Amino acid sequence: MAVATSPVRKKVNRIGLESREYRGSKTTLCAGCGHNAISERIIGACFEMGIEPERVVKLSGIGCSSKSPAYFLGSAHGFNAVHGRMPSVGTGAMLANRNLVAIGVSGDGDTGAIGIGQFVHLMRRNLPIIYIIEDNGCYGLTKGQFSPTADLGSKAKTGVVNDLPPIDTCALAIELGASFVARSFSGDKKQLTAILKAALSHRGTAMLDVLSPCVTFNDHEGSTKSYAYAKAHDDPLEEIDFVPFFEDISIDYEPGTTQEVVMHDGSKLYLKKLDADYDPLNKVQAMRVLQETRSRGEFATGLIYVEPVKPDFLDVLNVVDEPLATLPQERVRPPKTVLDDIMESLR
Amino acid sequence: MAVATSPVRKKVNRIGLESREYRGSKTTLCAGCGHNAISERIIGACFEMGIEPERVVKLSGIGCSSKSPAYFLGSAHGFNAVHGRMPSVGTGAMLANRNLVAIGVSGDGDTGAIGIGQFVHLMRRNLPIIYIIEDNGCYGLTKGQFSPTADLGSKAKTGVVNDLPPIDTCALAIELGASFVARSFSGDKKQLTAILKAALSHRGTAMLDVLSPCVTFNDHEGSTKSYAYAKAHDDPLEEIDFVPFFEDISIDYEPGTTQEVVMHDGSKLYLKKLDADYDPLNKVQAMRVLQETRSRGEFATGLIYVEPVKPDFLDVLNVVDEPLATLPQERVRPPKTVLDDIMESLR
Amino acid sequence: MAPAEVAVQEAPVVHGTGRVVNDFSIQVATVNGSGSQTANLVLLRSIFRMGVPVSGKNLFPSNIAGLPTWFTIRANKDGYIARKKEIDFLVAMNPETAREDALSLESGAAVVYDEGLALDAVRDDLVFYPVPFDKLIAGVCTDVKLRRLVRNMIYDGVLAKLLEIDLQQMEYALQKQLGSKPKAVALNQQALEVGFAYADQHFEKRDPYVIAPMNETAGKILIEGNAAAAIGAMMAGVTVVAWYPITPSSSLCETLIDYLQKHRIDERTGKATFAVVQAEDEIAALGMAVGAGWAGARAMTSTSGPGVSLMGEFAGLGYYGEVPAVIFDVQRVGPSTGLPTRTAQGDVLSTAFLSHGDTRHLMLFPSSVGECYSMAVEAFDLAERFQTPVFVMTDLDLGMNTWMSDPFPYPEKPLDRGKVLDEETLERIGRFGRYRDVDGDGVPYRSVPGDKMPAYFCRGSGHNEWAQYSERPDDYQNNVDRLARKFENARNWMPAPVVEINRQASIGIIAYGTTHWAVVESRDQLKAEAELETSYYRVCGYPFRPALASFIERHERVYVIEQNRDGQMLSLMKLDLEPDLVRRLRSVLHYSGLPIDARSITDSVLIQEGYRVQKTGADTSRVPRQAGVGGE
Amino acid sequence: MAPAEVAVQEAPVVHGTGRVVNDFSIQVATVNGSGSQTANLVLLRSIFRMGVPVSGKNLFPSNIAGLPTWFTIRANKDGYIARKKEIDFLVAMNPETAREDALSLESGAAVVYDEGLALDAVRDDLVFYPVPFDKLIAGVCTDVKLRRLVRNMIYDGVLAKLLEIDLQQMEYALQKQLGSKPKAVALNQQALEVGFAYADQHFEKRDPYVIAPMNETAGKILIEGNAAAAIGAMMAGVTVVAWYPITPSSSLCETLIDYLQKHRIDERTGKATFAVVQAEDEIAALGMAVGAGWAGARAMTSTSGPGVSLMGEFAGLGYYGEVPAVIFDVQRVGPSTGLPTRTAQGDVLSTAFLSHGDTRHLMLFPSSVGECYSMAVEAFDLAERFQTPVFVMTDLDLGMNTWMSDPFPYPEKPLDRGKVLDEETLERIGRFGRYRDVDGDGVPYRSVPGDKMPAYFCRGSGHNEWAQYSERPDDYQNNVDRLARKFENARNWMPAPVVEINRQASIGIIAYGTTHWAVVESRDQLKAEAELETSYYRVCGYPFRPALASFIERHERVYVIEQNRDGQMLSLMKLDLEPDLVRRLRSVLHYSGLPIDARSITDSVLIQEGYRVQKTGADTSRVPRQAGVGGE
Ligand SMILES: Cc1ncc(C[n+]2csc(CCOP(=O)(O)OP(=O)(O)O)c2C)c(N)n1
Ligand SMILES: Cc1ncc(C[n+]2csc(CCOP(=O)(O)OP(=O)(O)O)c2C)c(N)n1
Ligand code: SF4
Ligand code: SF4
Ligand SMILES: [Mg+2]
Ligand SMILES: [Mg+2]
Repeated sequence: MAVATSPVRKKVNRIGLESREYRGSKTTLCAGCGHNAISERIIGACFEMGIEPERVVKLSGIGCSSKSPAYFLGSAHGFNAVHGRMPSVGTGAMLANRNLVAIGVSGDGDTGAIGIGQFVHLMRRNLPIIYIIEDNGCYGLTKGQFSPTADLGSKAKTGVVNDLPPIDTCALAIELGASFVARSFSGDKKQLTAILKAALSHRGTAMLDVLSPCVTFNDHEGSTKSYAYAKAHDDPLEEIDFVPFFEDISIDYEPGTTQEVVMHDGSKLYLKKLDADYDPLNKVQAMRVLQETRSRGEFATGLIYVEPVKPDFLDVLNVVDEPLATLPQERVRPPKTVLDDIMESLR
Repeated sequence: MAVATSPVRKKVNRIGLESREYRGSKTTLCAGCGHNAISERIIGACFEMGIEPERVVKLSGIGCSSKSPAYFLGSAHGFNAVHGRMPSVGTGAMLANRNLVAIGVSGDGDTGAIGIGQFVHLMRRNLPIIYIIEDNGCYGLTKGQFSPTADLGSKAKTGVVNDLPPIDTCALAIELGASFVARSFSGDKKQLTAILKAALSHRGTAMLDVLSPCVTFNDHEGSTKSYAYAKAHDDPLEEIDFVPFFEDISIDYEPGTTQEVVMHDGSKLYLKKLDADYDPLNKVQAMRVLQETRSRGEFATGLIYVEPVKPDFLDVLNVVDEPLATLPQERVRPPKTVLDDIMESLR
Repeated sequence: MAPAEVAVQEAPVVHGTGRVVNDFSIQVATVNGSGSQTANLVLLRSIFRMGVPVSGKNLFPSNIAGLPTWFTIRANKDGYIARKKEIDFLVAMNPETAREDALSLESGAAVVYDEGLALDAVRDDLVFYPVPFDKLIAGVCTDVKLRRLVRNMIYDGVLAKLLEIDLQQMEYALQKQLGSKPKAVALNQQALEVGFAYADQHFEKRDPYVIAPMNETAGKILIEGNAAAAIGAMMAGVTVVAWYPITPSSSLCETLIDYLQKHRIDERTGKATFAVVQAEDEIAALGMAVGAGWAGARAMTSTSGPGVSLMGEFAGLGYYGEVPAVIFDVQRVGPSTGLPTRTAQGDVLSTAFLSHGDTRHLMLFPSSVGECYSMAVEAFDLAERFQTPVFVMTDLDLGMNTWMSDPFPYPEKPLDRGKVLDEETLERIGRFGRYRDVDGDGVPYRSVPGDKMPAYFCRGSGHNEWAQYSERPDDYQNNVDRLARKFENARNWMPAPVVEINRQASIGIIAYGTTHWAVVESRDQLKAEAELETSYYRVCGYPFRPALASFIERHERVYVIEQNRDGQMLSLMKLDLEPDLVRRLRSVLHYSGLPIDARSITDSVLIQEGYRVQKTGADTSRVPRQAGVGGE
Repeated sequence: MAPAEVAVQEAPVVHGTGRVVNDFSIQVATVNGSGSQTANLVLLRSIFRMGVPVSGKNLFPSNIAGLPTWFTIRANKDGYIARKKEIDFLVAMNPETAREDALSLESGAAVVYDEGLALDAVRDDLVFYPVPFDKLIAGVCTDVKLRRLVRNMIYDGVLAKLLEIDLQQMEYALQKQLGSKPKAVALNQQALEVGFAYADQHFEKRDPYVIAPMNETAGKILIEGNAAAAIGAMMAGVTVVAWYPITPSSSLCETLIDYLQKHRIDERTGKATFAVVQAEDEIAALGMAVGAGWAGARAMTSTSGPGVSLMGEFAGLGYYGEVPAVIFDVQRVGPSTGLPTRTAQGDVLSTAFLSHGDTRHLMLFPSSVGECYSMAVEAFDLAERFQTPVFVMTDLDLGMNTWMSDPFPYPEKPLDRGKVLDEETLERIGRFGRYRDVDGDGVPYRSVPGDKMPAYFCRGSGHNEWAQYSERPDDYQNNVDRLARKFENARNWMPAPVVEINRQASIGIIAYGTTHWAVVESRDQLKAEAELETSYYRVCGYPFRPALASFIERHERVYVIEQNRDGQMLSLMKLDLEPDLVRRLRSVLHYSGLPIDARSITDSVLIQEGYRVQKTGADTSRVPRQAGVGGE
């Protein structure tokens, strides 16, 4: 039987683009770095949502995480700013052109340390942006110092012990007024993609804290999460699947359940996926859930809080619908009569 | 009847100092400014507690509030640093000499805007310092622009409307790990003195948000708290005691009750004093109470949260008991043998 | 380091009639927060409206209320409107400083004062006009709270009478000032009349100072430099403004907000064709401007020294990432917090090199409110043309004081958005390389997010012509060499200097910014007092135009006059010029926080020229001894 | 702006024997994150232990793993340890760059490479030594994960054989490197032997390069500049360290933490006589140092360009409030994020004027690891003596590369805590005025919180001698004039320049920092190749010593050699020196991100002196074409 031969049709999305058109340059991050998995999820979510790449701006600070915007959506504009200051650059960009889709990528050091001031104020302004923290508890790019989200008591390769409690960026974001706050894990393809897609359709600040293992430096002996610690304190050690170095960790678990994730160094992360009937509209409950899971040493994952119709910063500023950047001269330079009137008033 | 004439004995405290020895220079702030009342309470509390002025360091950023350290404890050292950076200067000073008593004074602009990053990290470190925010919802010294604690919707003299919700520094401080968090009002002599005295005996960060009216600029027509607004929306207006311009507001109310305070511009503040049996040891409850009072448009006042025995930053760093600043050469320059050994190891 | 400030005494120019007409200065000494602003501006404007050149300078403390403040008006028929050291006519309203204020006057000066201060007991060589302010105001106004506010208008009335200022012009000025509040106008008008009447009935004119109508201000306006810059920014089509309050720059953005809200709301939709954000600090403010500039907006911020110091990192990113942004630096006295309410030109050198690693910046130096306006417009064009941050270096004296000016002309040129890539260009140049020097002028083409042109990745890290990340030595070197070329090319695009060549002069004078006004006067003094002819070169931009070298070449000695300790502009010249030319340069420096005056320049030049100059007191008499503890 | 980089080709010095002994460079090309550090350092140390002068320079990308990296060892019997452009002996381990690496070699060079790369197919004029690394390692080690880590040790073995390096010294070096991990030592030792044996059995020596024992390194140490500075800080008695990680400065504080934890724990109590804080950013880091310095600690921070740009505001506060603090600036390539893993001397000018409003800073310029140590000690003394921030300007080349040095001498002088008020002084001076110039040197006395001496209020706003807030012009001017005097006085306290006057020379050379090493070699080249005699002045501090002017005076032309685009040190000299002297100055600039080499200097000087120089390829061959998109 003869079959009609037609060129193999690649899968395209609703705006007719193939998935590869959402890719970026080849990553220069370590193999197995959680950040790479997140880039993949961003590519996937943008493809599935049919986002026009030329409407996207990718923004970041400085760090391994902040490099990743180069590794997705290669045909979108990007701005790799200075350390910790992505929020202000993103704010400026969105003011210039409110029709853009802003995807900001930061690290836990970039956001939690040098950048926490700008983080606070971006959240407060509810700027329309997807703000992703690729959270590995350390400064990857400068070789493994502790970041403000590092576990209390963990010990870095240099021997320094982290003696300060971690900052919970989700709790802060909610307290400060972000209208979409979620947490996920770089290896949870299903959940992270879903959250990203939701974030892409949210208007306002979507803050995503994505736990993302650093395979090279977040390998802290003596840490409460370390392999050695687990060996000494955990009975069912033999059941643990050792995740080989340099391989992506991927997980998939059900709403309402808790997942133990073994990191590359053998340390464990406990992820508690929010119940299917969890109501993310309730702020007080959201804060309580964060506190409770945290006190159990777990991370709540999922969409923790959302306020779907909060006016975003551009609405608040009552800016015209068109991009300010390209308004024609007639609309931005008042006519001579205006200047004359002003002059008259100064006589 | 002859009476023995002895010189009138001034009242002295437990270390033999008179109250006037806790005074500073003459204030250059506006008459009636809440900040002046706070200075008085600091003088009173230090006197009553018998603090040695020469052990105190007064620290501040920039603003009307930040000027006030010049107006109390004139014989103590002071450092009026740069805008928003009092926390780092205070941290350095305490590291240099852990025996000092640090009293930091900041404004809501100094802390909430430019200084929020350093605020976050100071709270997280639980540095032993009394951190007072003299909170007037505006930038006094630069003539009345909104600060991040300004009411949503209030309108400044320039006509600009504040379109962002206020930051709750108490909630932030608790979330971030400060071990003593309180709120009071500049005119509540009894409560503020009591809180200051408690703070002086606390070891760790004592964060005090003290509402402190700016008589000159926080006089916002159209504000939800303004006189005009109150007139239009509030029936028992005639009962309101109009507080004349340039006069201190002072109040005194019972635990568990709510006090309506009428500000100089006629705007109202609702203060809810925590119950006498309120338990400040419970963090979850503290956050809930803050949220609840806030949602009712009230400010909870009193000692909101305390963790009495949390190790402070100096403990965490395991620093010697003596001031590092004055350790003799023998203790800070290792002997020749140490250098020789190091050299040997590098051959 | 700095020449000591010496000064011969300027004798008041008494005319044949025994009258000094349109050539004296008035100082009003009050307490800040006491509401004298209206009275002072009404006084200023009424003299202005009489056609007499004036300037008004406010010397105020860095707090909000309760400390001494002085407002000085200089009226001068020859158009000299720089600060003058001597006060001819004092209005002493502040009990705390009245004695000192009176003591610092020259013999023969006049003083209007509150009766109760009994200044006539302090010395007897002044002309005294005691006024019972409290008694007079009680008659005007019953509300005690309001009295405080209109009390000052009484001295305007007194002065109107004594100085022969047209009362109608005062009323006009009052109307202008308070027009929107008819009740306030009425009350103040009454106070004015009461003062006039009192002077009329009680005083015999015993001082020589009078204002007589002239025709030197017709058509002119009165405005502060910050407001002028704001109008300029609006006319430049600014779309994104991010700022953080700081004295003396706050009023620039605050006025701008006002104007934008009036004139830049889309009529059809009621929406704004601009976005203004009060940022959380100066780092964020410049970050927002850079983000907006990158995304195609005309973006700006405005600040003063401490803010500039915080902006270093973003300024470097703007330079290296090639992002347009306009930064107004309204300079105040440093170092550090310094004297926040005093004026200086002290940020010139550090701004030129703001940020590590071979960074350089373009700077503009307005001298007048007119140039605050025109250079604001120009700054946005230059920022986009050269794709780099542009600093407009004004100062407190210009920004916050009130100056006369010709009305500002409507911009002739359309907005210059620089080399923004479009389809035509793309076709012409072939492949788009964001950092390719296609035209040989060091300025590459840029695309803008959302414009459908090829995208690129902007970064502060090393990159090649194609905007790809690169650590290659040749890529790095090519790129920074191009940046140096671009900077070099900008030279000829900077606003042209204002040059006045005097063929008889072997001496040249170089100045910039507000120093200009004292120079104008000083050059006349030099000529009048010592027959010293001078040429004049006013720097308007950095990098310098080539004309600078030719100017210096024409003169044996050239005085660079500026308001900082370290001779900062002279330093920039040393870096640029041939040693032969540098040898001709000398410094005249003034850095007390007060605006520079002609006398200081003249004396310094004369001394350096070998003249003997009679020394007078230091320039500090007008500032409180009791400068208390406190401060910003 | 910069002279084009030209170079005559350096012919390998082949001795009569056909052997090039102790005069060549080895380059190991790997991938970062692949664990070649141990092998490279063992190679370096074993040559060093044979008494031959060496240096090791790591050229690495700004990411963590997976990109090309080159480690270059230069062995030189004459002690020239600057970077040399040409590679004589290549170890090609990186498949991605191997072809390019091989192509960039000069004819006759040798290459050890992984068999599979088949480099002998690329060209035929090299000496090829193919090694079957995978096969060899399989014999050593069964654990696949471990193989990756010890694989590199094989090339050390091969080189030991080919270059005649003493295997025992290699074993010693290995022990030194991994002493604490006996299992690792054993495994690596095996790999070493396997490599040696393979070469022994399979290779016939066909290149001229060999290492022969000498006696030039006896007693010396090998160390990185950052570690040396850390030891200096510890010996200076540092008590408060606040820092924020940034390449290339992080290892300074990290090493310091190590040393402090070992040597500065109180024996009796087990507590620390120091406090180290990883701050939230550089602003906070300097803020903490300033707060600690004010409160009497010896306080420091360490950073690189972007951090310095953020520190402007606090640097100005330190200057004006007169607070001691030590800042190490380990310079990298700017502007902005620039090339974070490349070296430069690009922060000199902006640091001198860091912060607005007439601020100035003291700077020290170490050239060697020995000076990193000694100047670290000195910096703390100077900071306290002059009560001001002191910047120690090192760079990536010095800070992160491994250098030979004489062992560091124990400090002779006790700590100089400067003018700290005590009872005796108080009695002598009468009333304490924090900013009074009691001794006429511009340096006032200070008290310290908790010391029971009279307190004062420190502030960045205007103040008088008594540390009271003041806006008075005379107070302001007196104070900043004193600051200028203090700065002027510091001149003679700055570390003395190292000067070598050559009576036959009409040409002088000025350099500073790491540029020194290439200058030493270049001066010999100039003499050897063109009979050009030179004198040499090495700047060690800013402000400059008066000796600088006399040095320039002695010479007709003086070349200022530095590693930045804009001639920053030369610029500072222009500001300081008489135009007559400035005229003699010329620039030699190198700013590719690679450490400067002698050839570049020699050629540039020769060209400027009018010689004709044969041009060679640009200095970029050793850097990847495929520099990808990414980057810090
Ligand atoms: C102003 C400034 N300070 C410091 C640095 C050095 N630096 C680069 S990345 C980084 C930390 C990155 O940590 P994080 O944001 O957590 O990213 P990660 O590498 O872990 O993904 C630091 C401190 C810098 N580039 N700029
Ligand atoms: C870096 C810097 N930016 C801005 C300023 C100007 N400034 C001085 S005080 C102040 C705000 C003060 O507000 P707040 O802290 O609330 O104090 P308040 O005067 O209200 O007591 C500002 C913006 C400054 N001094 N330094
Ligand atoms: S160092 Fe860590 S964070 Fe950076 S790329 Fe490697 S794995 Fe990722
Ligand atoms: S302006 Fe406001 S905050 Fe400042 S002193 Fe006056 S009342 Fe107080
Ligand atoms: Mg991280
Ligand atoms: Mg305030």
